[in-house]
Order: sequence, then structure tokens, then C-alpha cells
Amino acid sequence: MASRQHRENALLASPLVLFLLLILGFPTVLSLIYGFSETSFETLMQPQFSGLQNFRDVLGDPTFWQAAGFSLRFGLITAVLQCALGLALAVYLAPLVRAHPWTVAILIIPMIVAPAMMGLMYRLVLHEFAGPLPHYLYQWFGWSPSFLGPAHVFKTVVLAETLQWTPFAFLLFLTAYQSIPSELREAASVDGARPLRLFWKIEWPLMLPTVFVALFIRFIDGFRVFDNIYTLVGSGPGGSTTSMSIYIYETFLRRGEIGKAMAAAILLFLTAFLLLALGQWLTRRRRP
Amino acid sequence: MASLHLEHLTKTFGNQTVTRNVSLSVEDGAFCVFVGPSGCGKSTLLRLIAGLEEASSGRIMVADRDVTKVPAYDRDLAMVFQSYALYPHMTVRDNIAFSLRTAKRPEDEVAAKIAEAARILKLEDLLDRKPAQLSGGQRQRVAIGRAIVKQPKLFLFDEPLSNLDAELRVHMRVEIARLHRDLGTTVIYVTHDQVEAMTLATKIVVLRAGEVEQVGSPLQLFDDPDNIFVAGFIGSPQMNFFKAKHQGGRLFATDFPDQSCQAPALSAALAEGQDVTVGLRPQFMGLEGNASLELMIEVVEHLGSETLVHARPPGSAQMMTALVADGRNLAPGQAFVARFDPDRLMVFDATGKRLR
Amino acid sequence: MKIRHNLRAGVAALALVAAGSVQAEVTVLGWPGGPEEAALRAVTEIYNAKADVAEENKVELLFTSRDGFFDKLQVDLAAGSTAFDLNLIATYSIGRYAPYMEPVTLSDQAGTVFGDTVLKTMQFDGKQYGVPTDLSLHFLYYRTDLIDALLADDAAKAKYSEIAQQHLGKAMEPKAPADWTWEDFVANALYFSQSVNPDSPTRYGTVIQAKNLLFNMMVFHSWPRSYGGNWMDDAGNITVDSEAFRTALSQAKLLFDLGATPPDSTSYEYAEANAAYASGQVAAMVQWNAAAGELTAAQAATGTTAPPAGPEGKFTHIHGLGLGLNKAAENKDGAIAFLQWLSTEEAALAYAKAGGAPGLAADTAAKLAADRPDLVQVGDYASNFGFVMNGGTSEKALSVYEAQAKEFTGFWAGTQDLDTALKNATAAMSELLK
Amino acid sequence: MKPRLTLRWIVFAVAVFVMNFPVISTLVTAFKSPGEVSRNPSLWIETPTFENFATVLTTSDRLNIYNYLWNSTVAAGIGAVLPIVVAFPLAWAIVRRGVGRAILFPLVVNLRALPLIIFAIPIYMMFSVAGLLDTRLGLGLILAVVNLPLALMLLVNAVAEIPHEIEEAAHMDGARLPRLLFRIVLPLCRPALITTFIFGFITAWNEFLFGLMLTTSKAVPMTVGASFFFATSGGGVQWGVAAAVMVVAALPPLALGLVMYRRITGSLVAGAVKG
Repeated sequence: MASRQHRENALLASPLVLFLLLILGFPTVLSLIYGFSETSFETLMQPQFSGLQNFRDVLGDPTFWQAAGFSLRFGLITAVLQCALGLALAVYLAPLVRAHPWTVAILIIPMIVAPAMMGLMYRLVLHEFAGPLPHYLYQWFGWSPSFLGPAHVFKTVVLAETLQWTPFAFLLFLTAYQSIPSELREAASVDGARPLRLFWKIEWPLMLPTVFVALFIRFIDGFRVFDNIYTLVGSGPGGSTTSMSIYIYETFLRRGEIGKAMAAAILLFLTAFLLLALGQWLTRRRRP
Repeated sequence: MASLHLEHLTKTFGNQTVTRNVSLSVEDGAFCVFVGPSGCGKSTLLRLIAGLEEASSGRIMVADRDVTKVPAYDRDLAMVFQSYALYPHMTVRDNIAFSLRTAKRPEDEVAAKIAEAARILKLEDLLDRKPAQLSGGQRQRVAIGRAIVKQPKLFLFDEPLSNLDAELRVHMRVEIARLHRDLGTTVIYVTHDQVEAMTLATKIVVLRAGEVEQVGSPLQLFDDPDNIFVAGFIGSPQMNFFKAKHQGGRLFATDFPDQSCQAPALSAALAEGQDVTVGLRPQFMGLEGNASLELMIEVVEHLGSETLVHARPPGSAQMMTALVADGRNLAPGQAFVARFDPDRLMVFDATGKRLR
Repeated sequence: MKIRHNLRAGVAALALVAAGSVQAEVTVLGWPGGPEEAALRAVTEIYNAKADVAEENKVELLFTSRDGFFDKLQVDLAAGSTAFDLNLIATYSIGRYAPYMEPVTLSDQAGTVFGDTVLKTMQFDGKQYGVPTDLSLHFLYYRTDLIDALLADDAAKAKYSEIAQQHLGKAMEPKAPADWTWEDFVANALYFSQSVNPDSPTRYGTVIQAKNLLFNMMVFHSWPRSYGGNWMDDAGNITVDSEAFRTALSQAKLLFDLGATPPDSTSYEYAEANAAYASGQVAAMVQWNAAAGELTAAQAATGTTAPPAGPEGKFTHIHGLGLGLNKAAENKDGAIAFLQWLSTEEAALAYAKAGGAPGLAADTAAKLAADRPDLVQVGDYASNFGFVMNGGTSEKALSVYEAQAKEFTGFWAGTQDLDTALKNATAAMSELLK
Repeated sequence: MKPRLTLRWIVFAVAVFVMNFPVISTLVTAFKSPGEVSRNPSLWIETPTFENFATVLTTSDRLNIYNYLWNSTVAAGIGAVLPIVVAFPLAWAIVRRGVGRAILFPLVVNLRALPLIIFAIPIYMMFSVAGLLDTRLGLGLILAVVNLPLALMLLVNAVAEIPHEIEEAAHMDGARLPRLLFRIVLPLCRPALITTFIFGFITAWNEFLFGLMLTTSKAVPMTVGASFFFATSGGGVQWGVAAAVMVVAALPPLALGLVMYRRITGSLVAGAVKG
């Protein structure tokens, strides 16, 4: 029975494993080689083994740490904002959605638009001379902030990301909210709980697991942000909006430091792997 | 139809032993009920028989065929789950047909069997519905229908009635009993409800902490339990127990002062000064008998034909229950002298083993 | 549904006809979307129609996306792509792409058609890597209506002078843009900015495209160069931390700080800067010559001249585009034949007539004076003011621009001071150009 | 008790307007003539025109939007279906047998955090040997890799939602593994499969970088093709045409999302919550 199960398990895992090996196996091996070699585009075929030099380069590169800091801040802030907004919208609009389910379809439009295009759209929308937003601000207040200027660019990209992905958090919370048994709410109302108390004492605790999941997913996606920031402002004035992904992309393609880019990617992957493993270990401990 | 033999069956999860060295024989056509409190391992034992769990050691024989290593789908058994486990995406008809089609039976045979099962279980009008459109009792019948069309060697039931309301439960209990009588298939039935066990079984297996405590017919277990656990578990209302010391052929209650009664005639002589636990069924406490206990009535429950009297000895907190035939004039606060035949007393030693 | 179906069918039929008529075997990856594309299409048609071009040597054109074009080309070449035989090269990328390209011999006419300066934009390590097709340099674009009004108004002149005194430390007179120094450019930009001069007819005096992008550095380079700036001296020492660069960077910084260029312009590239000028809220700007059509169309009163002068004179950064031979090409003979034809006078003239901007020698350009007067201007500026930074065609030139873009835009955006920017740029360049 | 919705309608309208502001602006711009774009940045169109859409929808020997749309449809289709096919058996094995829970599962999920573009060169080399460059299949394969993490996560959650007893019942009914997987588990995962497909399709459709790197002419997807329109006639960006092409490019996934929004809202997210 055990050996039959082993055979079955192998069979079940094989499509995915084969697919990964086929498509990413060779690239991974090559990337690992490059990660430990002195390589440029000119010497792709003759990588020179250089041990951990690339990793030392990456860890000694202030831009890497700046990018890590940016991604961390960006991921945390956008995740929190999206979850807060999404939660508020979900709880407040739940009665409306129940009465008119199609409203959900309208609310989720932003997340269906390609992030790369969203970045381009913002380039138009925020342009001081061609964009509607500054146009109206000038018309009404005679003044418009420089959305993409050094003082505000971080806030702007955070806002753009938040507005595009709040619908995702909204969806998660809406589902969680709707799955709370109505008896619970009724019981609490009979016990005299007013809406705010009802939320904090009943709904919030029940939605807490969803909050963690939403924060986690949005953090990961915020941390690896590329498309929209890249098309909107590139790496930003003086590299001020260089995220981890943009750092790796530029190191790889623009500066041609392949080994260093691979080393940074390997570090990123290992960190993410450890974080996920840690997360799983923690949740497993929490509910034995 | 087949017999079932378990030999030294043990199941461990990690370092936890759930089923310990169980040996058991169930003869062809029997209705065997596994009963015990939750966590006693009865469900695990059923799943071992079903093939849903793999035995750590020991042997399982169905119709004299060793199936210990045979996967569930090849054991030719049928199981009714506590949650019914109907296939939600299939109609009732397809649910019932699933096992037959899996076995690649001809469609006309499948149709005939579905029709027959539907007739037996009164499902004719429901065949094209999905499980979500059925009531609890209807789902239960579909689950049974799914089991009977297979004509399995054994029927396995895993607490099949626990999700039904009280009235339906009594009704389905009768249905299952009738079905067993009509089909004659060997049934293994798991429940934590000793009433179900008593009413349905031809053979009861009482389990505790993964081990078999006693096997026997319902009345054997009621009349002649092997130990304090079986004595307490089987029988409703539950048997009364009190601690006592044996002195000079009398049993002196240790927890309530100044009461004693004559010890029953036991073949194994009780030692002088031995500490024992004494058991007495509520059914045997009444207004007649050579021995008696003096009690104060706390609560009286009139069941109509009988009366349940909850009372305690003066100076003690221990409640005793008596089931008396005519208790219409009993009331709380009254003194109540419970009389009984001392031979009805069961005596258990310090380990809980019955002394006979 | 039906319409679309018909359309698809029609398209498929067209494609079949097209494929049937031209059995193209030489594939060319060109610069997409600009006048360069239109011109290349025109000359290719002429070439393919020639009787002595064999069927298997006809040319097929390939245009991919402008976004990420160079990144894709980098990957294509490095991985040994055979998707094209000829591909776009630019002065500053020859060094990077040279390992995957093969040097070519041009037609005998090439020397006289283009002249040595222009041919040099396609050379690396002394070898010719391609045919120069287009020459890009920078114009000073300005609003003639605004400048004329300024020059005709004494009160405005006084205000201008006062603003110059206040911010540049000396009273200055407005001048005609052809006579501007960079100081005049700055003074003019301040005068026409509402943040400095509330009466200004435009919101901003200029717009500097300062997105952290290598092309924007090219636009900027004429400025430090006219103060004598260079990347490195003949001995190979990095000289970016010089008075010249400090002056130009600080002057530009002044414009950012005083609001003479839109505050968002640290994230502007070509499109945004043009949109700003087109809106009529900008008085003058330095921009690629390719923008002439677009800017003139949006603001009719637009004049063009060479970028302002510095102590060392006037300079404009030149940047050649051309086509070179992919080392992995599958039809090298056919490809070389096309390149050689491209370098003939016939091809160059046709290319120019179709809207391209080849850098032509004076004699050749003269033949086009009627059709393309702007080419005379381009040719004139190229030969008189054109420059290439020392090291600007080296293998790592593109990365040098990248590094400078990051450091300089950082300085303008205020994320770091001038010393840090120059120190970091010097360090990065020393690493890249050693 | 009838909930008062008026205020909620207002909040809804404001939220929709703010979150979709770029989309609305782009839609408006798409109907403005080139002259009007630079003259009038407001949301009001003075003289609406279909000129930009005509430009976008007219095919030329270089720009053929129908090709891009078709390429994207095929590649995104492959990129959405393939991950489901390869991830489904493993998802079951992960949930029911704990196979690959320690290494394989986190490994795949973490691909999501990795900028896959670092594999561009090796994949390019591999594809050029395999003849997959500039093919819809080749692009679809990479898009499948991009979608794999989410597909595996969603399917694992979906399988975990299925009551174990239903599978045991099927076992008792004699179903071996293939029949169990395809007749019981797969149909029960249908909502999740549909959401996984929709999300995968949208993600694949919206992908840009691999589309750029791995295609040249024949298999160019819509996002990359859209960028071809940004500079079509020599000048700078034509905002009107750019806006129109963005609108056209966004329509198919948008239509899919709007039509299937119930699937997206219901099942997927219920699965994701279980995490």
C-alpha cells in the first residue's frame, strides 16, 4: 500500500515538476552559475567562477539597500492602506452589494487593467499640462502639487498602487464579511450591541484571519512592484523609486551586471522562502 | 454478506495509539455496534475496516479474505458517513449510480438497481434533485441508497443518525433495523449513543481508549457487565454507584454515614475490610426488596408510565436515581426508602473489575 | 462579430498577397515609430524593386516596440538571435553591441556622401560597424512671439534685468536666442516663470526633461560641454567632477529650485516635455531635432536655433543612428549588399526625401536644400557644434549615461548634494571606463 | 428593517470614480482629437471623434491589432489553462497526502515574489534552440510559469475545502485515484478552476515584459502591440491614439471580468481566505 501510494504521489507531482524542470530547469542552473560568476553580456558563454563576489557586491551596494528599503516601505504602507480602505468599503457597502450584486463588478475594474498600462494612464492623468487632475486643481484652486516631483513621488506611487489594488482587499473582506452567519449579528443586536460595537466585538475578530491573509498577499505584491512604477516614473529622480524588482531589472539589463543581478535575485528568493516558511510555522503553531 | 475477523489490530498516529490490539469476530448477518464515549477509537476501528486508514499492525479478514493491505476501493464494502458525504455536484440518481458505474456495470442493470433502491427507501420523487435540495432525512436515505445498490459484503455506518433531530432519529433507527432484517447483510455500526446500540445490535462491542472492554449481546452487557465502565455505559438511566467497605457480609457505604446493606452472594469471596464500588441499576430500586437505602428526594420526574426519582442519602451530596413504577405521590423533600434485592447489586474491585 | 470576421479575412488575404509578392530574405530590425521608420520603408521599397536584387536578397523590415527596445535588443543579440540580419545601432551603443556585430565595408561613395565626422559615429575601435542613417542633435526651441514682445518692451527689459541681477548676480539684457549663452538661457527661463515673475505670460520659462533616463543626459550634455566639460581627459582620468559640470549642474538646479521648469519635470521624458511646451506654458526648451514637427504644429510661433553658447562656444551633442550587421545573421551576403547600397548617394537622398534625417556632407545636402532645408541646419550644426564625449563610444558608454542620469537627477531632485552626485558619478564612471 | 442605501450609493459612486479615475480619463482622451488633447485636458470632450479608434482599428502591414488580440487570446489561454492542468494533481497531493508541502509548495509560491525577468536570457537561448521564439506557444508557456504560483495556491485552497468524507465515500464506492480526481474532486473544484482561469487569463493578458522579450513580429501580444501605437507617425506620444489603444487592449479582460464577476467574487476569494 505504501509503495503504491509513493508511485501515485510521484505521478501526481510529475506534471508540475516536469513542467518546471522543462521551462525553468535550465534557466535556473544557468542563473545559479551566473550568480557565482563574473559575467557580462559579452562573456555569457564563458562565465568566470568568482565565488561569493557577486553577493559581496550586492550587499555592499547602497542602491540595493535603498531598493530593499523602498520595497519594504512600499509593501507595508500599501498593504495597510489597501486593507484599511478595502475593509471599510466592504463593511460599509455590504448592504448595497447584497441588494445590487453588480456593483461589485464595477468596483473591481481597476485590478483588471494591466498595471503597466495603469502606470501609463497615470502619466497622462497627472501631467501638469495634459492631465485632467492638475487641470481641475488649477481651475479650482489655482494650484496643483507636483505629483511626480521629488517631494511627492513616493506618495503618488503609493496612492496609485493603493487605488488599483484596494478592490482586491475589498473582495477578500466582502467575502469574509458575507460569510459571517447572520445569527451572530442578530444575537449581538439582541444583546444590545450598536453597529460600532458589533463591528469591533463580533465582525472584526471573525475577519481577523482574512486581514492577515490580505495583508500578506498585498505586502508580497507591493514588495515586488515593477510594472506600474516603472512605466510611471522609472527608477525615479536619483533612483528614489527603485524597488527590488526595478533594481534587479536595471542591474541586469541596463548595467549588464548579470552576476550581480542574479545574486540579488537569489537573495530575494531565499528571503521570501524563509519568510513564507516562517509564516507557515507560525500559523501552524497558532492552530495546532 | 460476509463475516468479519479482526486480529490484534493496532493503529498508532505518531506516538498516540488509537486502537490497541483489537481482536474480534463478527459472524455473517450480524448487526454489530461499536459503542463508546467520544475518542474511544470506535470510528478509527471502522475506518480501519473500511480501508480508509492503514493498520499499523494486525489483520483484517472479510469473508475469510485478508484485506489488511487492500485499498478501500477494492474491499467491496459500503459506508454511510455521519455527514452523508453525498456528491454535491451529482443528482440523487447519479449519486446512487456512482459505485455501479465505477464498476462499469451495464446501464440497464444500473437503472434497475436504482429503481429498486428508490422504492425501498421511498426516493422515487427525489431522483433528479441535487443533495442541496434535500432535507436531512432525505439525504440520509440517499446515503443509505448509495450503500445498498452496491450489495456490499459489509455495511459500515459511522454515527449515521447523529445529525438528525430526535424524532427522525427514532424513525430512521427503525428503518435501519428493518433494512437489516430485509437485506440480511452484515452491519458494522458506530455510535456513541448506547440506546441506539441496545435497540439495533445483535452484538455490541464496547470500546474505551482504543481497547475492547466487552463484547456481547445487548442483554448480556446489561445483565452481566465485565467491569464498571461497561456497567456504567450500558443502561439508561445510568447505573448508580457508591463506594463501600465489606465487613462481615455487609457493605458499609463510605461516603454516607450509617448506611449498609447485605452483600450479594458472590462466588469470589470478598475479603474482610476490602474497599469496593457498588453498583445498582435504577430499575431495581423500588418499594420492595430485602435491602434498602434511606434517601431524601430532590427532584421527581414523572414520565407518565414510570417515575424517575433523584434523591440523595442524608448527609451526602451523591445523587442516586431510582426508576419506580408508581411514584405519583412522591414529592421533593420527602424521605424515600429505596428497597432492592441485594442480589441485584454489582460489586467492583478497586481496578473496576466486576467481582462475581 | 461579422464585421470583425470580414476584417480578419481581408487582413489575412492582404498578408498573403504581401507575402507572395516579396519573398524577403534579408530582415532588418529598425527604430520603430519615428520618421526613421517611414524613411526606411521608402528606401526598402526602392531597393526591393531593383532588378538586380535577387528574390532571396530582398529586404523585409521588422519593427518592435519603442518601449524597452534597447533592452530587448540587448537580449536578442546576447542570445545570438537570428530573427534579424541587420539591426539598429546608435553611436552610444556600438561599443556594447560590437561583440555581437560584424564590421562592414561601405560603398566607395560613403566617404563623400556622409563625410568622416558622420561615418565616425558608426565606428568602434577604428572599425566601421554600420551605415549612418540618421543624425540626432539638439535644437533650442523658443516662442518667437514671446521673445519678440520682450525685446520690444522696455519695462519688460527692465524687469528682466532686475531678475537677472537678483538671481544671477548681474544685470542682463534680453537677447535674440541665436546669441544666447547658457546664462541668457537661465535668465530667460526665470523671466518667463510665474514663480519668479508673476506677470509672466507662461507658467514656466523652460522645461528640462530630467527623468532618470539615459537619453535625457544626452540632451543635458551640450550645457557642461560648452563650459569645457568632458568625461575624461586623454590620459583616461575621469573629469566629470569639474568646474564645467558643476556650473552647468548648478545652473540647471537653480531652474528647478526657482520653479522655472515644472516641478514634475524630474520625471519628464520626451513626451511629457513636448506636451508641456505644446500647452503653451513654456517659453523655450532644448530638445531633440526630431521634435521640430510636433512642437511647431502645436505652437506655430516656434523658432529653432542651436543650443546656447558657453565660454568654449556652442555645442550640440550628436548621436548617430544606423544599421549594422548581426554576427549571427543567416544571410550575411544579402545583408551586406543592402548596407552597401544604403551608403550610396541614391539611397541617402531617397532616405532624406522620405523624412529621414541623415547626416550628409555639405555637397550632398545641398542637393536637398529645396526639399529639406532643416537637413542643412542639422548638417550645419553637426559639423560646427557637434561633439562626442571622450569615451562616449566605449563599450560601457550607455552605462555611463545611466549612472549620470541617476546621480544628476538625484541632485536636481534634491535627494543628494552636488559633491555627492559628482563623487558617485566619478566612482561609477571610473569603474565603467577603466 | 430596510437598510438606507442612499448614503452608500454616494460612497460607492465616489469610490468608483476615484479608483477608476485614470481609466475614465483615458476613455475620455480616446475620444479627443490630437489638437484637443493638448488644448483641453478636462474631462469634457468638445468635439468627440472616433478618429483615434479608427487609427487603432485600421490595419497596416506593420500594425495589425487583430493579430495582437488573437496572439494575446491564444497565449493567455495557454497561460491560464496549463497551470491548472499541471497544478491540479499536485494540489490534491499536497492537501491529502502532504506531498511537497515542505519544499515544492513554498518553492512554487515564492516564484510569485521573484522578478522572473532574470531568466530572460536563458529562456531566450532555450526557446531559440527549441524554435519557440516569437510563437504563441512559447509565450503561453512562460505566462503559465507566471500564473503557476497563484493557480497552485487557489487549487490547494479549493481542494482543502472539499470535505474529506466525500472523497472517502468515493473510495468506498470503488473509485480509484483517476476516477476520484476527475469525477469527484475536479467537478467540486469547478468554481475555483473558473476563477483561477479568469485570474490567470487576465494576468497573462496584462503581462508586458516577457511579451516584449520573447516575441518580435508573429506572436506579439496586445500589451506590446499597444506600445507600437504610441509613436506611429514620427512625433512624440500621440496621447489620443495611445488612449484608444489602451482602451481596446483592456476591453477583453475587462469584459471577461465583468461577465464572470460572480465567479471572481464568490469562490476564489473564499479559497484565498483559508490561506
